[in-house]
Amino acid sequence: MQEETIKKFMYMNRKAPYGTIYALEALEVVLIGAAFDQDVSLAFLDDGVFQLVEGQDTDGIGVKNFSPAFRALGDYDVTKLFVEKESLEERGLSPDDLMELVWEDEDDDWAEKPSIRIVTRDELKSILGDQDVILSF
Amino acid sequence: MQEETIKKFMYMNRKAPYGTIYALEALEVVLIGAAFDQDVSLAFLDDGVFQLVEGQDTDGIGVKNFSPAFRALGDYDVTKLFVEKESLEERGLSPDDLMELVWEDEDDDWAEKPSIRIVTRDELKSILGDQDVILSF
Amino acid sequence: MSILHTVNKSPFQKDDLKSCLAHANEGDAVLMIEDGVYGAIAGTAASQDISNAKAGVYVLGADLAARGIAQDKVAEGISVVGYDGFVDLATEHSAVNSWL
Amino acid sequence: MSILHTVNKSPFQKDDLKSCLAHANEGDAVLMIEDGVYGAIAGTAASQDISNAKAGVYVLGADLAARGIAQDKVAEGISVVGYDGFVDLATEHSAVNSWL
Amino acid sequence: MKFGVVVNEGPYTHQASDSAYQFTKAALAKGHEITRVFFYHDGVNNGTRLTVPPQDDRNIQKNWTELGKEHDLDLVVCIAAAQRRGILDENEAKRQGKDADNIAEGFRISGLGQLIEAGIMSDRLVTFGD
Amino acid sequence: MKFGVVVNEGPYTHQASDSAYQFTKAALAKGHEITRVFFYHDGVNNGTRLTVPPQDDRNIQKNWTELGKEHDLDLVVCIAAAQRRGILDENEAKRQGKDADNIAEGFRISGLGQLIEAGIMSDRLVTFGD
Repeated sequence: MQEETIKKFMYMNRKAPYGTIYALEALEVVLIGAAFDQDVSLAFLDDGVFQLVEGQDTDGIGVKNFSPAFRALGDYDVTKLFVEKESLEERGLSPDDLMELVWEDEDDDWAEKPSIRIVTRDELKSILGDQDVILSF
Repeated sequence: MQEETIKKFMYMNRKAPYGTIYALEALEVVLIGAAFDQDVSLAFLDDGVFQLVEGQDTDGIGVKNFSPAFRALGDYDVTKLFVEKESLEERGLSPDDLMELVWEDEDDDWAEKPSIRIVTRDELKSILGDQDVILSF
Repeated sequence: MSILHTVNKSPFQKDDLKSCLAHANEGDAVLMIEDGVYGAIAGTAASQDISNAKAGVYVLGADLAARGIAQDKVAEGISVVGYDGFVDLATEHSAVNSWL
Repeated sequence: MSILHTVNKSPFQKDDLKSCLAHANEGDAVLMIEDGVYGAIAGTAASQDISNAKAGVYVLGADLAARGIAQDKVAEGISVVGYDGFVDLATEHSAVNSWL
Repeated sequence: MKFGVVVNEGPYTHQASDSAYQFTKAALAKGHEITRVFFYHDGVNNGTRLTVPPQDDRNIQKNWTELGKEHDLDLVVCIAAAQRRGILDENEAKRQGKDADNIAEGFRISGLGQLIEAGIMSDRLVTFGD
Repeated sequence: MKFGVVVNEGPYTHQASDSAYQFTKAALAKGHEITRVFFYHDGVNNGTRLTVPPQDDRNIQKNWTELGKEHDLDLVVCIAAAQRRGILDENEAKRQGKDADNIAEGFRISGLGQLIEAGIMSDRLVTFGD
């Protein structure tokens, strides 16, 4: 098999968790996709920012809490989670309301680094414009 | 079987046709429900007003055009279609853009009368407040 | 007669809460469930709309907890209820209108 | 590099078109399909948003016709295309972003 | 009080079926009667016995089947909506010339009239959907 | 040019599958290649052979099956999404201990990797959904 160029994959997360399944099934794609050695980013904007809110407890609704799976992303080398600042603010949220997600940088003596990067709408706009494959859920 | 009180049934139509099936399947309920001799009203508000737009032609999308079925409502004694004025205006529509739907009033020498009644948001609010059963799609 | 309205979609991406509030009469109740509970967060455009509402406004606690929205984030004047409270609200009003 | 964005929801009840326009770069294209085509109607709040857009804006003719929106109702500056035009737009831009 | 419950969305994709289930349980726990649970639109997809949800998640179809058995609930799948979406019982499969059926235990297929009837005979009709 | 197509919603309920079908036909008519049509989320419901749509409406499953046959399309149903929603082929039915299967002709069940692969091997990936 010939060597493949690495493509920039962007997963667009614009929907809240639990009301619909898209957020959960998007995460399933990301985890499977991590095996393909592409350049992977996730964008959380609009209601998608709610997916990362800390302290989700689904016992009362009888639905599986999938938010812990976000913590596994770092181990799969999925380390670029872009969260839109304006989307947070419009929803009464601050970065402190989000889960702490980290990855270990092997090029920097396995230092723990944050996976969540708060970006402005304009910054996200540029990032989106630079992708090869955009998967929307 | 004992005599039943007649209930006021309201069908809420808030979704556009074709993008989703709710409008079509709502109409199927209304047509079946007409056999039950209840006091039936339909409300068209928000994107639901798009269901009544004249001149729908679905050949290009390969989907069944169900809008002619609205014309049958009068024959089923479904004669109260409340359309919200503000919803039309916000969408760049006027009552002239809607299908002409009529029913024949047997108490008035079978005179043809319009089924569509344009109401203000405040009027619709009162009408909604007066219902026994509200079916949403 | 009065109506219990339910709203199950986020007010930040969809207009259902706004439309519901505009069509609720005095004495009605509005219950936010599922993704609708995000409307209960204090200090947003949605909570502003709610503070002007004449209807009583409620939010389902189980759906709040699922989404990690602590009760101290809920805007003033909104009551948190359980599924049993949902049932009670349905019995206390003469009909239920789901803003789907 | 540039992106073709598709929007398939009515701008009158959902914020997808607005968010798409806010995230489209100059040189991008925005194509309204399915219930998204209602955004093409002239003289509305949505068409106002579109007129400020830096991206090229298109609407799928088959979806307009299905919904009874005559082409003379379409706001100025929006181009009507067919499914073949949709395919061409996808080839002319380097990626497709569906605002679902 | 008599409650009718309507479920307009399929399992897992939307929370509608879960919410309807929790509401139904809560109403029963308070001593109310559930006249019928009517599955319409994609809601008919709650009634297939062929789902295999992940082991660490709830089984929505089984939840309904078991609650139905426990409380003798009338779980009705709309026939018109079911035909469009491929939900069949043995009779329907035979009638339509299909080589398999997939209806789950405790569900029955019937007409839209059952929805109107639920509206008439219930004190409250509560709809869950998208 | 090589196109991958993703369908995220079931038949009839949303227009997604219809739009994807029209887009696919138009791309083929222009001489483009369709690397794969991947059915995810409720999109897996397009792949059941048990639907019986009204006679005066289109048959979405048949449309896909026929277009697939004509152009040798790779119609892939995601296995994880399919299990949640009750779409099975004969093998899966056996493996899961189910007494029936419902996959339609021309569709095959496979993993999520096939979606990523479609993204890698296609020049453009176009998604249709809700």
